[in-house]
Amino acid sequence: MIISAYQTHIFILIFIYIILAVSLNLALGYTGLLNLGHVAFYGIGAYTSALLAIEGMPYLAAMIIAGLFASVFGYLLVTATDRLKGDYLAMATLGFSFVVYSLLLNLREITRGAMGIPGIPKPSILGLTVRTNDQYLIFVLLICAISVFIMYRIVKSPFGKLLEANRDNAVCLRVLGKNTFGLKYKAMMISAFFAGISGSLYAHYITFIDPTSFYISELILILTIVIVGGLASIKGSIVATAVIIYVPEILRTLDLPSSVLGPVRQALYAAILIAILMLRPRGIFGKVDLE
Amino acid sequence: CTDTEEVTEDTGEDTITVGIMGPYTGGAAVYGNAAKDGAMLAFNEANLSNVEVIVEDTKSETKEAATAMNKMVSVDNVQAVVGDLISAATLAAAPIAEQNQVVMISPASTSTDVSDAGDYIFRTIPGDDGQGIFAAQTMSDAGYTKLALLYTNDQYGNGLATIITEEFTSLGGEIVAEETYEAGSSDMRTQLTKIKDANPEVVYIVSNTPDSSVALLRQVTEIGIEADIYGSEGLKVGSILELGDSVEGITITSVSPESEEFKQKYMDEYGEEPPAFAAQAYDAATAIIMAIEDGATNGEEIKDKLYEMEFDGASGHIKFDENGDVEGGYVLVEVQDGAFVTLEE
Amino acid sequence: MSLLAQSIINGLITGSIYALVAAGYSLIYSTNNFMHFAHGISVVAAGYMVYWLFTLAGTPFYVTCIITVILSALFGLAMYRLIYLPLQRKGASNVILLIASIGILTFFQNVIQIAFGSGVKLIGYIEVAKGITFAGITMTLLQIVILVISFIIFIMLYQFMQRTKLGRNMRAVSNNKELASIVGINHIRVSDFSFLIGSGLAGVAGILVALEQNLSPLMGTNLMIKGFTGAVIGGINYVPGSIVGSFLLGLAENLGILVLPSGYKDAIAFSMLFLFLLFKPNGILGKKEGRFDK
Amino acid sequence: MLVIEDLYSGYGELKVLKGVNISVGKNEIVALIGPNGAGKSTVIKSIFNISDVSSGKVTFRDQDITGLRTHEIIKLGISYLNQGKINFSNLTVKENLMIGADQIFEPELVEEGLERVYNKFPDLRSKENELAYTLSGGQQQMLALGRSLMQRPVLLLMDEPSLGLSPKLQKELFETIAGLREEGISMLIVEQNAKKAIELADRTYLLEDGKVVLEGGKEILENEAIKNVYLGGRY
Amino acid sequence: MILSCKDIYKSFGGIKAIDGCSFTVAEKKITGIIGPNGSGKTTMFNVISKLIKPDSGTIEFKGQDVTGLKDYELAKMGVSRTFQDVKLFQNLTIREHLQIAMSDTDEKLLSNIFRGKEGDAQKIKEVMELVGLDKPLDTYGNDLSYGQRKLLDLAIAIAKPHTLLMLDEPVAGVNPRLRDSIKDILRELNSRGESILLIEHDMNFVMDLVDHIFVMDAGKVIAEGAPEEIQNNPCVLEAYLGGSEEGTKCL
Ligand SMILES: Nc1ncnc2c1ncn2[C@@H]1O[C@H](COP(=O)(O)OP(=O)(O)OP(=O)(O)O)[C@@H](O)[C@H]1O
Ligand SMILES: Nc1ncnc2c1ncn2[C@@H]1O[C@H](COP(=O)(O)OP(=O)(O)OP(=O)(O)O)[C@@H](O)[C@H]1O
Ligand SMILES: [Mg+2]
Ligand SMILES: [Mg+2]
Repeated sequence: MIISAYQTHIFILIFIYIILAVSLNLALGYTGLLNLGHVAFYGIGAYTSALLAIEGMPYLAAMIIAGLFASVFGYLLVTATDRLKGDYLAMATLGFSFVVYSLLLNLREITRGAMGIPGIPKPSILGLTVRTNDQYLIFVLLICAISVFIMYRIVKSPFGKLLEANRDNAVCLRVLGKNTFGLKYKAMMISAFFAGISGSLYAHYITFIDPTSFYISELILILTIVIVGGLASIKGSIVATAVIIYVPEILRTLDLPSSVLGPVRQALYAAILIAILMLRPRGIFGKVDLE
Repeated sequence: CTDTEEVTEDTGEDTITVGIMGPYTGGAAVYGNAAKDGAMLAFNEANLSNVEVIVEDTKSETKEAATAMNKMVSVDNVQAVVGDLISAATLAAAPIAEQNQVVMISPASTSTDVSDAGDYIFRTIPGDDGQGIFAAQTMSDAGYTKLALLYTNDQYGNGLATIITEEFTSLGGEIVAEETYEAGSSDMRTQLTKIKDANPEVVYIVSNTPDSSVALLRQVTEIGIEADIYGSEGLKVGSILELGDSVEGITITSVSPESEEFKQKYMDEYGEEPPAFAAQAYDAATAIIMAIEDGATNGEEIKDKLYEMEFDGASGHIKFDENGDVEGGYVLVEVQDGAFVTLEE
Repeated sequence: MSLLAQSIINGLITGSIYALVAAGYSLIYSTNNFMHFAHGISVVAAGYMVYWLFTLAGTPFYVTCIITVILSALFGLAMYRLIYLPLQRKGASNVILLIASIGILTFFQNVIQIAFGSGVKLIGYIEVAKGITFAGITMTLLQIVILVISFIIFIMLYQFMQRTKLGRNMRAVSNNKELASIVGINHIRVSDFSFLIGSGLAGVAGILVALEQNLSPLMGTNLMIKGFTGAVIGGINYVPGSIVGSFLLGLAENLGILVLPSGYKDAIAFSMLFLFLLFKPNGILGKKEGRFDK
Repeated sequence: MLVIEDLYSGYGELKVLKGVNISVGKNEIVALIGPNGAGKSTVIKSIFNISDVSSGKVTFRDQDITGLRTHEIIKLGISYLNQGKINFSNLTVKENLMIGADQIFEPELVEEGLERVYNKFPDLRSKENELAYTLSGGQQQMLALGRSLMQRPVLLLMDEPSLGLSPKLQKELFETIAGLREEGISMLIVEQNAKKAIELADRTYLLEDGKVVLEGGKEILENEAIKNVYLGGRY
Repeated sequence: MILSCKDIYKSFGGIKAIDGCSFTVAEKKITGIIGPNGSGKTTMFNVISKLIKPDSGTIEFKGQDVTGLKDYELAKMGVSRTFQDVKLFQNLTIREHLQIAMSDTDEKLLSNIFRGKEGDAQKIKEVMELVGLDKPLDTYGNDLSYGQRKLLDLAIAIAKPHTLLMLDEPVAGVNPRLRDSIKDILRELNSRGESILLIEHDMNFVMDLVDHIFVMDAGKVIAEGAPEEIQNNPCVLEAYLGGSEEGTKCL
């Protein structure tokens, strides 16, 4: 083993979050949908996959269904919020996150509510069970690579340009004969699909989920990643994921009296975040601005 | 990240690393810090030359708990861990500990799921069922028949509420109202209004975030609920005493109290009464220390020793059953003259 | 019956707390157009200021209040001048400022925890006692004071935004910063004022919240989210609307759980937000914005 | 009144103005014409420090204003009618106008100014309390012009004031401009309608590719270069 | 008739922006709309292109009732338009603008994933030359001067496949020399069989170019006819050109 299990763990998280961040960037940076409901897709994916796998469904099928189920919600969300943009859309989608959180918490018969779901099985594919962290790392790396590649192709394709055009000026795009609603829901469904996939990867990696894993702090984390990385930059999201997941880990090595350990780390982390923004005010690789 | 607080120097030979993990930021930070202080007290006292202690913050989050456990297991090579507190965090970290044969002793996770979390997973606090049954019986014995429940909508609250409901109704009582609130929120007026409206004889409150506890008890007074107030051990935090007269007479069901000896030691060290879970953490640490003193050098050996040992700890008699759970005694604690007073049975 | 009446009162009390937070927040938003999430920490910092000055240092209460409001205002100004303005000068867009503000919030939350500990703090200026009961409705004197104060702030903000030059210029800056300077408005000065006044209001909110509830380092986030939701429901681009929206939110939450299990309290709040945005995106009182000028 | 000396300016990497010298005398109307993208707007933006000025000097009434902040320059008595987003779309028409009068502290003068604008553009009066974004393109232009007039400037810089106005209003606008000069206001006007501009102005600068290529009075109307290349057939 | 609008009404709150307008655009002809500021011309454009829903009235395009269609559906049928307040994609380059305008397959996600940037370089160059926009193709929409924006807007409207071209003040802010060449372009397009509907305040431009003119005032069509007729119509002179002194009563 070249890297320690801890490093492996961090890398696994990084790869899971790369999928999550890139997929959010697809909606937010490329399509201009200031979607704060992404964390809900992530949660929906995690729960769907966990519950199905516990019922005995093969892992890959559970994962795909988790993605699809999340993207159904993506479709619904776009349908409901079609008329909103900018901060208003942000608020509505934030509301959606909270509502999904509430449902996860209160639909106890299905989700076990606050008790969470323990003992989620590790993935097993074609009879091979992904058991150790090293194996899991390879597995998420694979899924991550495929997912990012697909999303990369999408944004680089003419279709991706349409998404960017929609971000910049939807009215103009419509009079050019493009169905912007269609674009938005396609983008959101793809985005939600991959969020669902990463939720599934998370659930089966940690093997325990509860609603708090899919709430504000997660939302802030992925939003920060996308924005620090730069809107409409996949490279940015990848780099920022690594930076933002890793920085707190470096801060662990600080030699601090245990009484202030947690808060000092967090405060430092926040300070570093602000410093990065001061240095790169459009994010690390960002070029575009949202209105 | 080595915590150097008065811990013995690393002698270099066969050092055994022990971890402490818990929430030092986030909503449950108060309890996290108390547990850490309690555990450190034990390690400092034992002053073992071959034990090194490290501390990791899990921010009241499950993902952080998994990360902290991974880090301690593979970087620091810990053999045993005191923590986590929140059941969800414990459950997220447990599979990692189990897989790496690292002992984990939670001083505070009461979820029934923890029993099944694995061979290496122990706790020095009895599960929810214990406290729930005790609370229901106590209230029933005291002659109450109409109970209102107010609990935080999380693992702890739900777990406890379910058991109390079952037990209290089976004892012939009636649940006249059941209300929840979001952990950390500070506005429960309408829940309390509904409870007041249901006219219970007694209200049982489950709370594990101090800010909510304080807000809640204040509003109980303001709204003018006449029923007697009982509550879970989470209410046993110093801050609620500042509410003065209005918390007088509140009864808290608590795991058997810390020994006077521990209380004194804790007061000497930290200048305040031990908050909830400090004694349990002290005992968790003590159990690990005893195993090591007994010659255990790795997780597996510590685990084996734990299943065999039996001692009178700060929080009561400790003997782990086959699930790694302890039998706990419970007592009633009442607020009298601005202090927590343990009632004699 | 009294259950309903009491719940309405509870809703108003809750709403008035949200309103206190929302008022300053929406004032800042309506000038600067970005979500200043760190407003929550201004409120919390003000609360701790009261705790420090009054409870720990024994400063007379009224002096404490005055100092707190002034320092809050300056705290807000400092955030603008030291963080937001430099970012804006470098061309950071509003989403970047949003993230920066979350950073500020996190930073100060932890600074407060380091300074004061993670435990709950009480001010203890007013003794906790059963409220005044009138016609089956119970509420404390302080709650009445808070209600009245939010009402006064509502009137004052309305007058301020609609009738004063500064209020109008704030709206102008929010609408188009570049154009504002082209017509001779010093948009930095205007933003200064919006942060001063808005954060001063956060100071007022902090004092009252500290008295009515209690202090913990993390309380800012929750307050902020609810205050913000109230602001959106009322019309975020219309400052007095945010106060009305906050009351409505408080009412909806408290009345909603009369019917639904109380676990759905937050869900009710956010569903309401969701519905409002769908059917009345500019809020109850908010004016329709120039959507076509994109 | 206004002297621009050897101005180099642009946007980031892009250099637009390459050594521009322009002056506006007291009580003078100066026109600035040139093809699209020549840098006309950039000249005005440079005065206000909205573009990136790399070198050169701008003086106003013998005061060096290079590098002053935009609103400070405006307060010296200059009014600027820009191109593009010209109004506060979410403020009412009246509020937009009143913003022009921000620095005028005598209520009578403000009232009088308002009346004057409303008389000139009756459309604005009828839409006094409408939000500005509801105005038609031409009405927007009127509103921006009106706001400039409300400012009671000593120097008026206008970037294509006639844009989108109906022929009737265009004609009136040029009359107004002539009238303003009588009130002692100096003006720098960017115009596409080169013929009208030259006729109206005391002096005209022709800007091409960031340089002044021609300068002169009304006689340049006869200049063959302008006639053929710039004015186009009919003008 | 390629386009015909019947009895269109549209009011915003109390303002009757369009107050019973009917008119037709003949196939393969250039039709102009003129009228004073605020007379409802742009609103009419918005109604036709479906950005605004009329309160009542019907619209037919190519003999088909299109009243119920969505904006993009109508655009797909072959209506192309520009905006008075130019609308561009600020973060996209000129090339990308034109690629989007020209492509009709880019909305298909799956068939697109493995395709790179497309777009006929030759055609893009042509359009750029046609409108006289002299800027590198990788300039962002944000970095154009006002006139250049107008030209780009015109370019994408022309590049988009269409049969009816609707132009809202296409030469406002455009340099006179280019106005003449744009006039030629429009004639050229027209001779290739395109129908054009345009709003313009520049009388020289309009009168020279169009076959038929509608004059709007206060939301109504107050006159229509050939350019020569209109130029001598006292109503038009009064309402629009400000020429007639006698104040003839119109309609
Ligand atoms: N969204 C809107 N809300 C309210 N009123 C509007 C709106 N859009 C246009 N109007 C009004 O409708 C009338 C017609 O406007 P329109 O933009 O169609 O005029 P126009 O003929 O294009 O004028 P111009 O030549 O100045 O561009 C105007 O009085 C305008 O103020
Ligand atoms: N914000 C900007 N960023 C980058 N380049 C710009 C910007 N604004 C203008 N330019 C470029 O600078 C040059 C000059 O622009 P300017 O706006 O001064 O032209 P103009 O003479 O006013 O033209 P028009 O008659 O079209 O308004 C143009 O080539 C344009 O592409
Ligand atoms: Mg220009
Ligand atoms: Mg128009």
